[in-house]
Amino acid sequence: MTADTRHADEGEQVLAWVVRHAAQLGQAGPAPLRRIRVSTATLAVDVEWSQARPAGRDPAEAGQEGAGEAGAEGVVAVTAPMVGTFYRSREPGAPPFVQVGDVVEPGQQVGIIEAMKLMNPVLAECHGLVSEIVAADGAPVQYEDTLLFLGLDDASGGVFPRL
Amino acid sequence: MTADTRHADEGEQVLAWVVRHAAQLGQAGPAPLRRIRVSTATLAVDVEWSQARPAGRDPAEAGQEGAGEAGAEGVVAVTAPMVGTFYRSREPGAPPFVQVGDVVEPGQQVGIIEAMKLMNPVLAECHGLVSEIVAADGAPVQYEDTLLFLGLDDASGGVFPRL
Amino acid sequence: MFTTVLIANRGEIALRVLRTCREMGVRTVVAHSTADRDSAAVRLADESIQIGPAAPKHSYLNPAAIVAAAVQSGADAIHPGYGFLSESAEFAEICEAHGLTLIGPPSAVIARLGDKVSAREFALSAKLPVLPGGSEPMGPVEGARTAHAVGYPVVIKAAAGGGGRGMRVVHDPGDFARAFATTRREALTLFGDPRVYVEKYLDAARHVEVQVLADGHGNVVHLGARDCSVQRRRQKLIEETPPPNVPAATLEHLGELTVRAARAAGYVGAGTFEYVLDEHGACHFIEVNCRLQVEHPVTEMVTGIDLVREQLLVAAGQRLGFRQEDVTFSGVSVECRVNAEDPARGFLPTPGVIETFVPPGGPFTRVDTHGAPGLRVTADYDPLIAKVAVWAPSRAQALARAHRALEEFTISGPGVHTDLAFLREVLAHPLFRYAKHTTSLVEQMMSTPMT
Amino acid sequence: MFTTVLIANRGEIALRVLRTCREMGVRTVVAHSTADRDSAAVRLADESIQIGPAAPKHSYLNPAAIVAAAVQSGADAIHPGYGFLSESAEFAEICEAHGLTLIGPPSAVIARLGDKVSAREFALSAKLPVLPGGSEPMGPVEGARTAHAVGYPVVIKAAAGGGGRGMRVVHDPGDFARAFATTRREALTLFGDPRVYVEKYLDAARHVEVQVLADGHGNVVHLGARDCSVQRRRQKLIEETPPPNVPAATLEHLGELTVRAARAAGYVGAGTFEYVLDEHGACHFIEVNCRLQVEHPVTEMVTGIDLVREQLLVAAGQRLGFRQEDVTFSGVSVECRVNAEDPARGFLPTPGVIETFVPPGGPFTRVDTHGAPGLRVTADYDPLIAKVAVWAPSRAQALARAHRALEEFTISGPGVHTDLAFLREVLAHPLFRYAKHTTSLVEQMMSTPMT
Repeated sequence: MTADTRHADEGEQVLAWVVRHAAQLGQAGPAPLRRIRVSTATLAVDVEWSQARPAGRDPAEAGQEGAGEAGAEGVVAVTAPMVGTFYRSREPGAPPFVQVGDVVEPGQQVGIIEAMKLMNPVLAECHGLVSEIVAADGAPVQYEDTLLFLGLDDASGGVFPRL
Repeated sequence: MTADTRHADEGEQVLAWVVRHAAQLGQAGPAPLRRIRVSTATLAVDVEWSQARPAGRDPAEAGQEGAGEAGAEGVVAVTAPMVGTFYRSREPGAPPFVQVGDVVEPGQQVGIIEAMKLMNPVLAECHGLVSEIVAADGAPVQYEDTLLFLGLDDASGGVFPRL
Repeated sequence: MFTTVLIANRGEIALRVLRTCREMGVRTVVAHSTADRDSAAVRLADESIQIGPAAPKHSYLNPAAIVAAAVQSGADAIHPGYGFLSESAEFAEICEAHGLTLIGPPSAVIARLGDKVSAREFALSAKLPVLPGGSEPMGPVEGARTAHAVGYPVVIKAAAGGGGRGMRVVHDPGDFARAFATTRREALTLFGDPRVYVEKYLDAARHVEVQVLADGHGNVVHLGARDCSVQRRRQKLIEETPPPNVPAATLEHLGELTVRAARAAGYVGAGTFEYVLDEHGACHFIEVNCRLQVEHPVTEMVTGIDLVREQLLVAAGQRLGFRQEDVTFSGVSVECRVNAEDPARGFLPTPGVIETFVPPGGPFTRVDTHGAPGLRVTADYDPLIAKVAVWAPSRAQALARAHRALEEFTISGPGVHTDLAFLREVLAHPLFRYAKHTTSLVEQMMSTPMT
Repeated sequence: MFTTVLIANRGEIALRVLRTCREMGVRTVVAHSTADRDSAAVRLADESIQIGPAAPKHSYLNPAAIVAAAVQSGADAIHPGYGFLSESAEFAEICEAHGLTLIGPPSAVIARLGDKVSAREFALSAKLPVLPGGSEPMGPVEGARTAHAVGYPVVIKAAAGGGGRGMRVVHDPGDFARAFATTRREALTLFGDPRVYVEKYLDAARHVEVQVLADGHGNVVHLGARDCSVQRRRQKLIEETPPPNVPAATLEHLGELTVRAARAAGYVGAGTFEYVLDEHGACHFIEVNCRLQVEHPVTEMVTGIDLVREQLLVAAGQRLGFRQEDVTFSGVSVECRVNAEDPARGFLPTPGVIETFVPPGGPFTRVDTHGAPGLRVTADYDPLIAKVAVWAPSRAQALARAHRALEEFTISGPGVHTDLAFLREVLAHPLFRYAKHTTSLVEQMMSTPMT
């Protein structure tokens, strides 16, 4: 019973927080707020905006199994091939595999996902320009979460800078 | 257990019957067979044809609460104002209240429904010509079952015979 | 055993009764109004008969329609469920006259115990403890005299009342005359019977009731007690068995008293004797319900006895298959009534159409419901959509299970409100959790918002 | 108690485990494949983590994905459900190495009892009766010699097999060599382990199993026996407790034997010892299931014990809250497995999309299901859609109740077939009804159509 009472208090606090921040959250995202989902105990908050740009957790987006499909705007998401921790570089302090603005070739390593101490390389599946890096270094990612976006060569009319 | 075994045998027989007669039943109705529903013990068989002319048990038809609404073809159904036994005449041997071809006036008695020994008159709600008598004399009817059809004066261009 | 039972009810209880009939190999005919023609009970019945329009007066409350349906379908018995005609002595008489077995006590027993005034007289004669007051139907002067004698607060009750309707509590002698007149008028409107009587009113009481089963051969057993103290507008919201925080000796005593009284009344069938328990632990008889109760599942869950099955067996003339000492009670069961109503607007019933309906499941969780996507909730009928009953070895586990089950329950649709969130608040309320609550818990909660 | 439990499974069992966790105030994280992202378990979980694609090999059977999900979500324990990694000693070791509690017996116990060959050796050492045969993994010559010694028919079983897969019955010595080779090849393909052994095969046997619960402090109790003789393709269809038409003394003896053996094995958690009962009433050990069983609800219904709760308590290091003499058994419980499969085509699993899904309800009827309108049934997973478990005071009533519940159940949609009608046929079959059936009942039914 003590546990439940604790839950109730925590619930109250979280609810109060949601009420206070809902408006701010609404403006923070790329589109109107769609859902706020809160769960108590050690706490998980899940905020969703409607029609947000594909960000890995959107069911409609994640529905396309397998990474590397072209988005509407000529960009393609590189998604996590497994659940684990995403690293942008080979080891702490080392330079990242890729940066925004880099051009990558099919098969080029763009990151690492560590699961159970095993370092699994994340490879680009097509030629493209790194337009955005979504997952932070050291962030936990789920299967098919978006890690980064590549701008596609043909879609952008071949204007990639050749660095 | 004996009861159930009996059920099973009866079930078998009924199923065999359905299989044997389904084709015939299909042709017997005004439209393709839609559903056959059988229940055992003292046995109830319910055969339904799709899109059959309104015949009282059709849910879409019965959905129109209150009797006397005009059908698509300028006919109106006189439906049972209560559950009970339908009688076409005041007493056994007496002439029926109405026959096919009769013209009735609003408020004219067209039958009786008996429930718990009480004789409840069934009245026509509008002027019309009795085009079909659906419920048999002495038949059990449910609330809103169609008893008979009236052809409407205006719909048929006033060609009713004035008997 | 009966060949065919006509179920003269709707909603979850029609389904409940139908299920046991099928398990017993009894053919079922569901009598239904036009509003209920697509209900689950109609879909599952062996036969269904449309008996009238949505308005209960012309369908579920219409004895002629129900008897006609029974005759038409060859039913040899009628199960009235609860509410509607289930406690009408007149309907019971009509059934008897038509050679139909009404599943419930004989009409004479209903006539005597169903009327609150004569039930009170019976209780006095059967030596059941009653609250001080006057059991004679009385006029305003005699009423005020009784109120003064027993001391305020008092309650003015319609003799024909029930289900929390037709009663009014008076705290101040100055309000008595008007309240008396209003209750009489209301009684006449609601029940066609202006008789009222006056009784002492208990502010801080628990509502406890005893379930009995009696056969036609003089055998009577009780199936334990239920606590139904969580009420809104005098209608039950949460029921549980055994009553928590009540001494075992008190409950045992109540059980024995009730069995003796039921035997004295010549009771046959399933019935419930209702009592209030004051803060000193003293019991006072209130009324008898001559029918199956909404909350019967909790009794089923702790005893393993199917009450509808027993009703049918006893109505068919069989002897009870067990004695008092054969009835064993195991664990705790709690039922929550999920209603289409808005707690924020005084539990106002809210009509609407249910679009999403996902009832809970899982171990020791029973949901009695006629709910489904597409169900239209109308003002014609009781707002009850579902009963969620759970069982567990202990009360703490049972409350946790009930809370979990309510959390799982998804009901939504245009216009639809439910008391689901409020029920969870009650389950989490310290007074309820520690079983220190009384029948005024809901009022207390509505006046002091929880933090 | 654990703060957070990761549920590394899907379907009805993920939901089942989640419900008890919530009731215990334990946070739930559901690990799911892309195919299950819209499942009820995901919807009800406190948190969910997508661990891989639909193919189990890369999701529910992938230890790295599950451990990563547990670490990522701060889970301190993992519930593996049944199937998938629930009986992998290797996975149990990995969890131990990562400081995660795998809810189940220790890896060493799984390693010893999960392998059929070493389990058979253990059984011999624990003085459990085993069928004549050779428990050593053997070559074709030695196998044929063993078969000849024990007498035909014999069964060739994969050491790593389970769930009815990787076994082949041989009636004629002339078929032995080929069957032996085929089973070895199959064992290598299915389990990556070609070891097989040979055992006497019983044609007319009953499958009876004993549920045990053991804590880490040496306390072991059994929760009675289940009969799982109704099988198709050696997979269970209907389970019940207590086993009907088996002498109480035999069951009591089995219970004692099993408790002694579980204690000897150092068993911790919930587990099941499976036996066959020959026509003379003699018991022979077959295997141990080191996990929760699909059919655990029937045991819960007659004992009132929540097995998942006990699993969590014991895994958290607590002592069992009851002794053998505190466990009481009441009535009869029967479970029917509703599968998306076509009995007319050899119980072929049938993928499809469920459009209409109306599960049964009512008294003493429990439905464990992840089914819902819109559910896509694919070939990736087990075809189990729902388990319908009922309870009643007697077997006859329980069978009637199960029959009624199955009749109520509506499942339909493009491509969807179920075994609902076949299950009802089994319930009505005289051999089953009078409990004269053996594990060959379904075969008998398929070869002789009922009239």
